[in-house]
Amino acid sequence: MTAPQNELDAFRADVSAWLRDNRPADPGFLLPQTFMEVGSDEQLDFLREWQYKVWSAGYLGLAWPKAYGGGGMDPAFQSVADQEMRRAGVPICFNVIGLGWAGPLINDIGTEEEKAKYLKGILSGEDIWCQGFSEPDHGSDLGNAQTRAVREGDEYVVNGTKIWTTMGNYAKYMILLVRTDPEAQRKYDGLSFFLAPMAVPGVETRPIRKLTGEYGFTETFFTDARIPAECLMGEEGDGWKIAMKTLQYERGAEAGAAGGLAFVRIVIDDLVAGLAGVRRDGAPVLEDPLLRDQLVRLVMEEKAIALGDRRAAIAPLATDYPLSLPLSHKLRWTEHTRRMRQFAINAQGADGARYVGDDDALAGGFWQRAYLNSFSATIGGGTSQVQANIIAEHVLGLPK
Amino acid sequence: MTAPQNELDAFRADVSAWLRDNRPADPGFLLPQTFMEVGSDEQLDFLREWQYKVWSAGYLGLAWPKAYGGGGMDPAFQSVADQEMRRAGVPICFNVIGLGWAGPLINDIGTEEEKAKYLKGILSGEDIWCQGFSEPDHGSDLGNAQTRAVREGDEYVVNGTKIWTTMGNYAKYMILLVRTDPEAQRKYDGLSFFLAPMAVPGVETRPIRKLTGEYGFTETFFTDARIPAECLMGEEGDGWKIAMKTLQYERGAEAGAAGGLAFVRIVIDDLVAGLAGVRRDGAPVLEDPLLRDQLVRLVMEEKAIALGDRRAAIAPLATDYPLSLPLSHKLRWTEHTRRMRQFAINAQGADGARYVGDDDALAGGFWQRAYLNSFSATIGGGTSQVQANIIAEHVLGLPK
Amino acid sequence: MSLTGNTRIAFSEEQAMLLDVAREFCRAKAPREIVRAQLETPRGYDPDTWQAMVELGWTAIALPESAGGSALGPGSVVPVFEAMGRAMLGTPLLSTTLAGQLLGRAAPGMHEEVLADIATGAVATIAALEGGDWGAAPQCHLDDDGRLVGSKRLVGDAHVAAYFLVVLAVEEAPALALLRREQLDPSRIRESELIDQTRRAATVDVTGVEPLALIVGPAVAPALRDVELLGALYVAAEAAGSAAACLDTTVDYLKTRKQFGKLIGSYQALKHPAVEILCEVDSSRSFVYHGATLVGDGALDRDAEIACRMAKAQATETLCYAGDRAVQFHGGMGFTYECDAQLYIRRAQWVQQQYGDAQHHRKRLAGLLLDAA
Amino acid sequence: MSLTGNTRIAFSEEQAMLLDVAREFCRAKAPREIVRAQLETPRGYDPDTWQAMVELGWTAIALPESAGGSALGPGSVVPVFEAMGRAMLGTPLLSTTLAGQLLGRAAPGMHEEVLADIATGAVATIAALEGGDWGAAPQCHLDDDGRLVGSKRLVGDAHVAAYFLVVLAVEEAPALALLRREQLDPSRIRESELIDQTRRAATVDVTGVEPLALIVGPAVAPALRDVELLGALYVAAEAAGSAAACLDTTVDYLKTRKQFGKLIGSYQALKHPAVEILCEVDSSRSFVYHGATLVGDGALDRDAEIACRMAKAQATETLCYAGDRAVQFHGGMGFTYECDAQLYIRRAQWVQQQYGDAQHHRKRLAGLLLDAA
Repeated sequence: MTAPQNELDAFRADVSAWLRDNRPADPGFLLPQTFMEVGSDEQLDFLREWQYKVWSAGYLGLAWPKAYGGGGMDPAFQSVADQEMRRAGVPICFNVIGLGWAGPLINDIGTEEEKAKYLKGILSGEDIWCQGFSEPDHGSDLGNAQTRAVREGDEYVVNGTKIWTTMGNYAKYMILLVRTDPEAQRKYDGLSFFLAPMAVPGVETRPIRKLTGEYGFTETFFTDARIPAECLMGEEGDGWKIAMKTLQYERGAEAGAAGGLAFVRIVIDDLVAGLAGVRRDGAPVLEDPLLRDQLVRLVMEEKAIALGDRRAAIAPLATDYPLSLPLSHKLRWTEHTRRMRQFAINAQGADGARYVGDDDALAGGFWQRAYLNSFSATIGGGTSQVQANIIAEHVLGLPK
Repeated sequence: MTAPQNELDAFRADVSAWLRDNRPADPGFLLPQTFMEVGSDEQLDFLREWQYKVWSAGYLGLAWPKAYGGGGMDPAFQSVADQEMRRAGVPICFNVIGLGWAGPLINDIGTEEEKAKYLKGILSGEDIWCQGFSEPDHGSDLGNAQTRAVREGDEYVVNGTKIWTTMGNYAKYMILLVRTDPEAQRKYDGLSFFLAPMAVPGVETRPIRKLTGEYGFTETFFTDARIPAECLMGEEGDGWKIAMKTLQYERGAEAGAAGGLAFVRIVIDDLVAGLAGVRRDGAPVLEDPLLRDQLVRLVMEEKAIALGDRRAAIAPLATDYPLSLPLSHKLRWTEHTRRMRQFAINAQGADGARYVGDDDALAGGFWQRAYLNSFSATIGGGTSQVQANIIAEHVLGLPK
Repeated sequence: MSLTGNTRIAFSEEQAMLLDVAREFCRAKAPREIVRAQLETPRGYDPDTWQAMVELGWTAIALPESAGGSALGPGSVVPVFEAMGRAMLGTPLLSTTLAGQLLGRAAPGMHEEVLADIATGAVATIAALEGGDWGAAPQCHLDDDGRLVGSKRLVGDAHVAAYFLVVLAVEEAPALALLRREQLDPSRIRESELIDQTRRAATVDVTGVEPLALIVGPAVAPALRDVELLGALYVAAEAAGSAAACLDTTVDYLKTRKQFGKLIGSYQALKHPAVEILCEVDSSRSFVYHGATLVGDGALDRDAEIACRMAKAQATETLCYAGDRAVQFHGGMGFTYECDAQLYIRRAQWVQQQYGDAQHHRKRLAGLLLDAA
Repeated sequence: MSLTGNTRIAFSEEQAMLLDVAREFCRAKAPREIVRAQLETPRGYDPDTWQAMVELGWTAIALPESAGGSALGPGSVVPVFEAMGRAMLGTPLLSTTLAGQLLGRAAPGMHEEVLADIATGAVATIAALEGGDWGAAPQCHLDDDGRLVGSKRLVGDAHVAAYFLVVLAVEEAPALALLRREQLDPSRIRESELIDQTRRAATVDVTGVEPLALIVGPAVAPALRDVELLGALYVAAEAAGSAAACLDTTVDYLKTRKQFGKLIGSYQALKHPAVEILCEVDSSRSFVYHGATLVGDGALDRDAEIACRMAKAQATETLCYAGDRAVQFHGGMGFTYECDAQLYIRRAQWVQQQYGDAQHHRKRLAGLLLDAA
């Protein structure tokens, strides 16, 4: 870190004070916990306004170039801003595909034109970005993408279907992975990568209703959609390489992301606080010995993951199976999350049967919705079962 | 059932009275809970004497012909005797391979000579029988047995190794599955079945020490061992058929078994009774809410299996997956048993660390030994993992 | 007496026939698309379906003959609930059956006109809860003028109920107030939003209402206890059916969906949990029909109480697990509203709570099993 | 303050070196056949190995310099215990280290000749338990002549201990009696038979023995509590090591054993539990070194207490699960005494009990975490 500590401290105080004064009022409806849960116009409007406010205050895109709406500062400042936003528990900066995927990519390998065209709109929230990688029949097997793009003059004609397009119905641009050469020897070499406009004839989105009853994703259909050839990123056939690069950008400012909260971290403290008023057999549920035992187990799961992140950084304590801690983090966190949220419903007693929209539901039905939403993480990005295979094979060296 | 109920009732009263008067005194050492746990001479002597006594009293082999030491009675009488023995909690009738496997087989398809030679010794306990099916490299894949038998004149010369031979070091006879024709088209057709003597040059046993520290099985080595050809059962090549027949005899008297207790049934009641004196945090452990919750779960597991056995007999309640209840019984019971015994150790507090041979151990270390022994059932006869595959494929119809 | 204790299961030809008829009815009248069409309607069920059920005599199965019922005993409704659970069919049968049981047990021989009304399709419901705690005593009471004071929560099918049985305390003993719908201004019934969209419930404010009849006396407390046990049993029966359907849905998917070139049902990571669910569903059905065998018109004995509680504890956890795995094993598809997995996982949350969760029942089972000796 | 709270882990170069040396020592001096050779001997460990450990200074790591110790703090012994657990090496290091801690904390600055003796290899042990209950108060006391009355159970390494610290009650407060071996007639030490054959413990009858020294006062109770926490931490460290070794043994087998023509490690029914064990071992190590970071020579604070209890709760259950699965996954081989799986599953039962089981610690953690707010 090159930023002087005293400057960072002062900056932290500024952010903290600003957040205190500018925290948005409760909108009266449940806010998305992740960018995959923006399901209504009122949610979108609210979040867009909030992101604009954060950016305007100078707390988003701090490490991006000034010329394109960024702050031109050391990434450490963005990290401080992010920490303070998490601590303050403010809403997310919703334009995550732009802030964390497309933006860093454009900053990294984009042309001057691309930077000028796209970056500022990502930060301000004006230009919503979505992602077109997954396809209905191939799950997360990206290398097998079948959506076709055929060059005709200055355009590519695209046909095919993408699925799990976050905010596909709101997005202006999509990072799009398509097959330009179906004859390529290696299937990976036949893929290309586009910064594609969504407002083009032949691009249609159909909202996918989630098991929560809400929206947040679309299926996106391309029917002879014509995309300007200048939207191609890199060369034809670079698609796989660029997609992998995109997936490797981390949320953290150091890796090039613009920052901002990408998701609301729900921790066991929130649950314990929420249960304070719940009763079982006439006594506070937090005095119930079985529930207490369960809560301690959940605290331990959460703490073990946090401790593992610390231990992974201490070389002599990360021997034996050095890849274990980093490779198992996702599996552990997402499965813990699912278990914890299921428990949270049960602990509420009869009120656990209430749902979002019920005035008497604990925390507005937050936990019930959170449980149902938790499967996006145990399924998306490789199911827990696939994660376990990866760990077994890559960490323990067990046969395929 | 053809036996009149009043005769059965009178018989039950007789058995019950006899058991009350003849229950053996506590020998001062732990008795085997199954026939696979006869690990010491003192255990063997004790059990042999007990079986002889039960047989002499007329409560073993009741349905076998009188001419061969049996009672010549309806099998229902043996069932009554078995029920009363179980109820009285007396020791097992240890010669189980004889009583339940070899004996029924000989009764069923044996010659007059074979019946005259073998059956009475099985009942009296004089002739101990063992089983030579499994081999070290093939687990329970019996069809793949590699132990070779080659006919030379009036003898077969046997070479190979059998494993998990119960009481191999005490047995006089073995039911032995060998390969007589390695060239057979179907591997199953190359197998033959012998009633083989153990006291033959070239047959050696090596006791296998179990994880409990005790004995009960041997590995059995055949090195140019010469077995009289008259010991062949049926024809050469009938081995697989006869072995499968043998495996299908049930413990029950109706299926031809001689009866007697084959194993001590350990149930949750034994555990609850045992825990009555155990304390945790200064109070009876049976008052601990978490332990109570666990105990209820265990009672429910046990009861669900018993109820399932009942329900399986009610056709309209065994639809949908009709094979489910019978095929899952073994998996459920053995896994429940393992969990229950592990729990039993934990519930003892610090004394759970004591073992057999410690005067202060709860029930003489019974539960600790029982837990370790429980794996014979979750591994033997098809591991729990293989059982789950079988159920998935044969009941649910899931692909292999 | 062993802890496993009574393991009786009996199933009469009448019950077998009811099970057959109910399954066939659900297949014909309540295929999944019909059930789904009602999820977001205010009523939550199709009145014609309800009428057909009434005509089949399902609302009368356990009612006394004197009230026009079939007097087959409360266990005979169990096959119907299991079939309905399998079809994920809502309807007010649960509320109505339990209200009928409560009225008949708390005030035997009385209010037969109400029971007769119920037998012919009038919806009735019990207003028991005042908060989220199934173990709490009622605070609802009468003021000096004999008018109710209190508000009842999660009252099932309040939106269509003709009769309400309000649980209250009179001189520290439980009592019941019988109300007719007409006595409640619509503004007093505030619909709840349930996670299980096949169900409806509401908060009902009864303050100031004068009961049509007040039922007090020593029969009320045991009647309430028995009906809570029957509620647990019936919910368990539905849950057992739902869990079986959930398993079928999941197994079908595992047999048809390919990933990485193989049918996903060939992966042990999916097939072994499916076996686990199968075994748990088996246990649920066994407990449920054991309970159906032991409950009768008289006061429920210790064995029946154990059976009902075990059924609920088992079926609750089974459906929660089955629903959770159904979503997970359907992958991206499981994350959609369109996939039936959402129906099961949502119902699981409702089932878990209704008439006490698994821990609630295990706590009481511990007392019954461990403290008796 | 969040419930997750303090998540510090620090690991000094000194500790890293100790871990390296200890692992290497165990590899060289305590390969599995050496450990196995001691399982059924009366002593249970090789005196030369013990002597070598003493010479490496392991008995002195946490003792004060004034007593010839290295004064590296109680956390610095953790890497040694983890390495020993990995090797399944018994020895009286655990008893001796804890007795040294107890004496030093309960009577600071006193009995330094005893500590000096311990530093140079004299075995010491704490006689705490009187029954199976880690939550019980001591009943052992002094008679009017100042002689002990009582019998202590499961006293670790009593068979070779030179010093005994007997926990007793004096005027309802906990106190310690220091005894030398010479004061105990051999007939008073009755060996127990432990399921973990790398361990030794005995029942010690102290009735009629006059203590060499009696330690009373306000320092005793907190010292006892701290040492129980350190005991939990050290046992957890050993368990974490044993569980890691158990995982290695199992994974090796899964990579080499074939069934039905495939390496069994390719079956998800085995590989996924192996991953689960890996994750649990990771958690165990993380808690253990977090605990090692937070414990010091002073009184253990709330964070340290939480860390020690979590370490024990986690490592206990991890080793129980790992040992159980090791036996199962080794199939028939796992059922033999010859297979190392038996070492792990047997140790798991001992570990589970020693210094309180997982539930014992979670109960106390609930108080620390949930009642503080």
